[in-house]
Amino acid sequence: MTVPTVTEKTTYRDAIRAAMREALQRDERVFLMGEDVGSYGGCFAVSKGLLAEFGPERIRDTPLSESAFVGAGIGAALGGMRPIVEIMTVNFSLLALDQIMNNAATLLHMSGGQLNVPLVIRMTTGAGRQLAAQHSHSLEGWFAHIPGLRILVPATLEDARGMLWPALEDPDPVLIFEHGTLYNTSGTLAPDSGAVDIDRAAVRRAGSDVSVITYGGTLTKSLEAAEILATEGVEVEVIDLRTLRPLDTNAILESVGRTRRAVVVDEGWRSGGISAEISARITERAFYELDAPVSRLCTAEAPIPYAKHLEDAALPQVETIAAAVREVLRADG
Amino acid sequence: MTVPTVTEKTTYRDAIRAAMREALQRDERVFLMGEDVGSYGGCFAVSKGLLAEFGPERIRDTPLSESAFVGAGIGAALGGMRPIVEIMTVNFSLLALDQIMNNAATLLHMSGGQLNVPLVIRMTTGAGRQLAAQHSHSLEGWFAHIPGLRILVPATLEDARGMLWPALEDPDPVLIFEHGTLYNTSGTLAPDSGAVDIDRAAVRRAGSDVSVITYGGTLTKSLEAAEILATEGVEVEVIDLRTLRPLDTNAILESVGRTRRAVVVDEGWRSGGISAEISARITERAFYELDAPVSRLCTAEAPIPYAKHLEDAALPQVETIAAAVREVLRADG
Amino acid sequence: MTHDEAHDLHLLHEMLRIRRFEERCVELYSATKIRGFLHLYIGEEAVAVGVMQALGPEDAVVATYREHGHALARGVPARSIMAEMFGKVEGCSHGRGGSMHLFDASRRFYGGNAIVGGGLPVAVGLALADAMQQRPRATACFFGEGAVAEGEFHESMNLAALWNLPVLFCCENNLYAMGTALTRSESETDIALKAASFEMPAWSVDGMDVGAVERAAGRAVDAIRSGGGPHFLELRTYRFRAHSMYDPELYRTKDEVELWKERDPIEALIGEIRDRQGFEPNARDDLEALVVAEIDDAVAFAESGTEEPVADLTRFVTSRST
Amino acid sequence: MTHDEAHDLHLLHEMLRIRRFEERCVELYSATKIRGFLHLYIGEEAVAVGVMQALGPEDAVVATYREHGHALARGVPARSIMAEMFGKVEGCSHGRGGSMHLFDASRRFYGGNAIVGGGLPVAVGLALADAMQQRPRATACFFGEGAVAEGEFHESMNLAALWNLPVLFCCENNLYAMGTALTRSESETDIALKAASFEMPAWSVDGMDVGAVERAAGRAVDAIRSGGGPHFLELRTYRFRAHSMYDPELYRTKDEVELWKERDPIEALIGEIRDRQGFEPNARDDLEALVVAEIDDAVAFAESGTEEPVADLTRFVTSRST
Ligand SMILES: Cc1ncc(C[n+]2csc(CCOP(=O)(O)OP(=O)(O)O)c2C)c(N)n1
Ligand SMILES: Cc1ncc(C[n+]2csc(CCOP(=O)(O)OP(=O)(O)O)c2C)c(N)n1
Ligand SMILES: [Mg+2]
Ligand SMILES: [Mg+2]
Repeated sequence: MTVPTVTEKTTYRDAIRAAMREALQRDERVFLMGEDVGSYGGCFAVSKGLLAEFGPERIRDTPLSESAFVGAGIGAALGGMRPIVEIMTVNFSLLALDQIMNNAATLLHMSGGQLNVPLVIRMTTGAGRQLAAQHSHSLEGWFAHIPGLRILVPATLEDARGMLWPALEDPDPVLIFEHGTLYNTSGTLAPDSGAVDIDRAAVRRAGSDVSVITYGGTLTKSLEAAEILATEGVEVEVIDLRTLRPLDTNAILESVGRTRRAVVVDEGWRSGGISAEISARITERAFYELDAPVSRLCTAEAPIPYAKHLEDAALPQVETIAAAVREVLRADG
Repeated sequence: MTVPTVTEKTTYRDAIRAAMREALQRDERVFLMGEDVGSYGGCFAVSKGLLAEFGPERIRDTPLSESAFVGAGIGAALGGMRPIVEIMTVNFSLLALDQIMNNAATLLHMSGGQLNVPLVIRMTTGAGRQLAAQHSHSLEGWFAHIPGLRILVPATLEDARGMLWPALEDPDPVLIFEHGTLYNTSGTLAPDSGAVDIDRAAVRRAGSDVSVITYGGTLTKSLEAAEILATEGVEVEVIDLRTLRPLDTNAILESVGRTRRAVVVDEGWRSGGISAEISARITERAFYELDAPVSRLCTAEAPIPYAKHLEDAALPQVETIAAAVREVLRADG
Repeated sequence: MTHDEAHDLHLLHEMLRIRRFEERCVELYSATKIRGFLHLYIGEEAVAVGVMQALGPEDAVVATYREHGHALARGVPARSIMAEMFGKVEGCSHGRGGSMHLFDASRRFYGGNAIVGGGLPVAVGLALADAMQQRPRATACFFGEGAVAEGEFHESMNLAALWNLPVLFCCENNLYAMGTALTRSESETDIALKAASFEMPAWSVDGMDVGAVERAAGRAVDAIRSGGGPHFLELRTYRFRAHSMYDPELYRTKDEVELWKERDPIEALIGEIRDRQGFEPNARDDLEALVVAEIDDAVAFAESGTEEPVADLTRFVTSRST
Repeated sequence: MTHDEAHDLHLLHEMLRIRRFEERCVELYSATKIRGFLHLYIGEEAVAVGVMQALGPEDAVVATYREHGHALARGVPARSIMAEMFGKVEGCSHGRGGSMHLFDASRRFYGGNAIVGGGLPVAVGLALADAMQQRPRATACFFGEGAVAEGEFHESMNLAALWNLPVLFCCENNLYAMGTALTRSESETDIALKAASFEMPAWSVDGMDVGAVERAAGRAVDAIRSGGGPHFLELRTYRFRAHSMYDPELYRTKDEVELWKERDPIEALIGEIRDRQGFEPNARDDLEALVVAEIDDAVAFAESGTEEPVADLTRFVTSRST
């Protein structure tokens, strides 16, 4: 007989599946609906096996009709269910934006508090897989503009596993963005790993010289950049935002208050992206503590090209993150 | 016989109509298409009379199908026409976002420069008329996130009259946002008033103490606030951005470089709005010239309520703009 | 009075409530008590009143921005509707929605949607929730014939039919979408035929005949409740007034409007009662008096209502922002 | 050789070009020369080849992400397609589009759209431009049966029919949208019937029979060119391969695939030629050799292509960013 280990090997994909399975088991109002979540096994194999386990009523393949099935999720939530709607990728969510902004995000306020929409929408986001312009958007920061929504961006196995349940418990609509390059990430997770706090950012690496504020697909890159910089004697603090709306402004200010310098890294286009918001908030609330202007490293303002070298050049990378940090350290206070 | 005056009395609505009429006369490839632009006379009477003058081929009523007729505008532009597509209001543009982002904004780059989309999309934007949550969005700053688009926000009669032609001459897609409260604005315009520069911001009021950076529906309010502040001895410079993408960063920096203080005013929701972008850019490029952190005054982060007092409270107003300016002047450098 | 006679009077009363309520709204709009967009249902009363007869309190209703009639017929109190249009806290949406966004969760009245076509997916979802929870309920979804051109119509019809969901689609075909005549918005102008192409039972009904509407809706709801899946009613009707307060009505002739007014659903029902059973000489006056009293009361209630404190502006943006 | 015989060989050649080209793509994908998503058309060649016969150079084509076949049959050089998939400047989209975004403005080949349904409104607009400029042209728009559920399908069909626009809608009904069988995506599975509900002539055609496709497309394009308005072809076909490189094909049986492979459009045409006219013993080998040479050349061309300078990343974001 072997002694049980405290952690288990898993992947980001499996962690999300485990979270869905748990939710389906725990609450019979929960169901999953979206394109190819059932027979196909999920376009990124996230829901593989769930159809066999829970049947076609609760693992519901939908026709290609993003607006209708997102809207149906809203209606089902109003009707007492707890739907998890999967939009294959953020690129197709544009077709459902009317339902998301004008109904999901609006009904509670507009009805004077009568109509809660306890809906969870999951979707894949991001570039890095040579899928070209129409399949590489990073729009989670853009969605964070919309009042009434909560925007979650799990970057770790713990968050992939632990964000879904609190999202389902939230009486309001929650959008979860899973970066496509993360699904194969593997690591260990406690078998009893459960719900996580979805209100707070996390310090993923402590440091005193500069704060790198990031999330999702650029977290690992930022941590790698921090390792490189450590060999140069620079101690980078890496903040994982985890939730883009509402932003955990206090966590940002706390870190920047100590380091006095900040680089915001995100995979969205630069102009009007979430990084601009973070920069503006830091300026508004910690202007006099800053030793250098807040710097942003984002994706080039272009549709993402297919060719690998161009796609690589378009996105924040370990080297460009490190360079941005060095640049901010050169600025004098 | 009376001596002709150099200017004529007109309204913002009439100025846009005059611009469309001129374009239709000047270039036979130009046509107008949208819901109720013809028989109804335009939902805000902007296109009234054009059907009688140009006929139903060129003043084309469409069914309620925002995605299809915006996409058809893209196709017609590819096919050699110069469509003006009217989306009644920005609130319905969400239904056409896939076409706007994934096709209009993307085709030129994705095709390696082969496919220009010389399309102009006009729409009404903004709140202030008690139309409630689903009819009061101000999303022009949000659209400005999208590479490949040009975003115009005419706030004056000259711009209402003069932005359309250069927009039609632009080989790329241009979105023109007309603030709903401006249509009845009246004033005088030179009868030969023609095309304006769509690359540059404009100083609408010179001042040395603080820069108020704004556009569209909040320009007049900002100018009124400036008048009040002038009586208090404060000289406000008011910048009208005019174009939200590409932003005229130089004009912003030039002004802020002189005044060393800035308040950005816009009617979008605060988080992730265009004001955040402007704040971030000023911080990045003029940090050491600032005497105070850049301040933002935006719309409350809520769906816009119907009740007048609540709607008023949600939006930037003359008094709150003046207050924001006073606040920025109190901050010490 | 027989049961049938009483029921006819009930239908008449309901239609009159809507008619007079909206006439008062026009006055109040001129008096700037009501603002924003105001879309009148006058002429179409038989549709909402007829359909509502088929629904029970457990059923759900999704409507449009032209929904005073639906709200009233559904039982949302005139007081709370009027207060809503006055922008008062006592309004059915706490004064935040106005004319286009009437909500009443306690009566399963889900609005009040001002995006044309935007209510259809929501109705499908409400029905899905009922189906998954095995509740023998129906969701009635109202929309105009203009909405039929929208992609959301198509997607929602397909989803409802494919999944055999308990939705009653009620298309109010009043021949115009703002100024766009049906012939200029649909390649196939037979809306019921179009609906049938989704493999859904679809009937077209005289929407000026409240009895006909009631019977059709009753049959459809019975079928829906017993697992027959979605049903579609094309209700042929006409709006007597402008699209909204700002419509110069350039797109139709006065003659056309007058012709339709001869088919006024209220007068038609009165005529029918008269022919069939005789009509108490004072019956109409009595009803009118009742209605006036109800509306006067509603206006007084709205007038004396309170304004939401500005500090509550961001309350309910999320459930935690209180 | 008669004209008919030569034409049959031409059709065969075209289908073989697509088949072998894509088989080579699979190898190149394994060799990581091609990346991203790769959707194969193998099994469906008769559709693109048949339809293209009806089009002239002045007509336009709008396709999907499964468009190698359409591009090849339209005359986009294999070289520039292969170079595109290698991400080279010499590619038909300068290496920026990859497999899902082939464009060739000189051949009026408008892509290459990877949003299901997203090409339909664009095709309607291209046809509108032709109609407004009184050019007797047609725009062929290809899409899968999965796209039929999308709102953009519905809106585009209606607009084209309402305005009598010269569009040839080509629905490639291969029975699956990724893993979703037609019966689970449409309440009405007769796609041609569904299309007819827009008051548009619609025929369903055996998409495994290139001759049948050619004849149907020819008739439709003739009608379109002479002002007959939009036409719809449901092309019944099957994809022999997985949806993309990442598809475990859990949703269909091997038997089903094998059954359809017996109807391989290439073998079917060869059989037909053989039965009808006799088939030169070496004819197929000759064509295969031609095709191999063309593909070898394309691969060599792609291999020796150049990478776009990184400095050009934002070139053509707008026309002025050069
Ligand atoms: C998506 C969308 N597009 C446009 C509008 C503007 N609009 C409001 S009502 C209307 C006409 C709708 O006609 P119909 O569906 O027939 O309903 P009716 O007004 O006749 O009751 C239009 C175009 C809107 N509210 N939503
Ligand atoms: C709007 C949208 N939703 C989802 C997808 C993901 N997706 C790509 S292809 C596909 C299936 C399309 O099936 P069909 O239209 O039948 O074409 P086929 O692949 O069979 O040729 C899906 C769901 C997409 N590209 N666009
Ligand atoms: Mg109508
Ligand atoms: Mg298919």
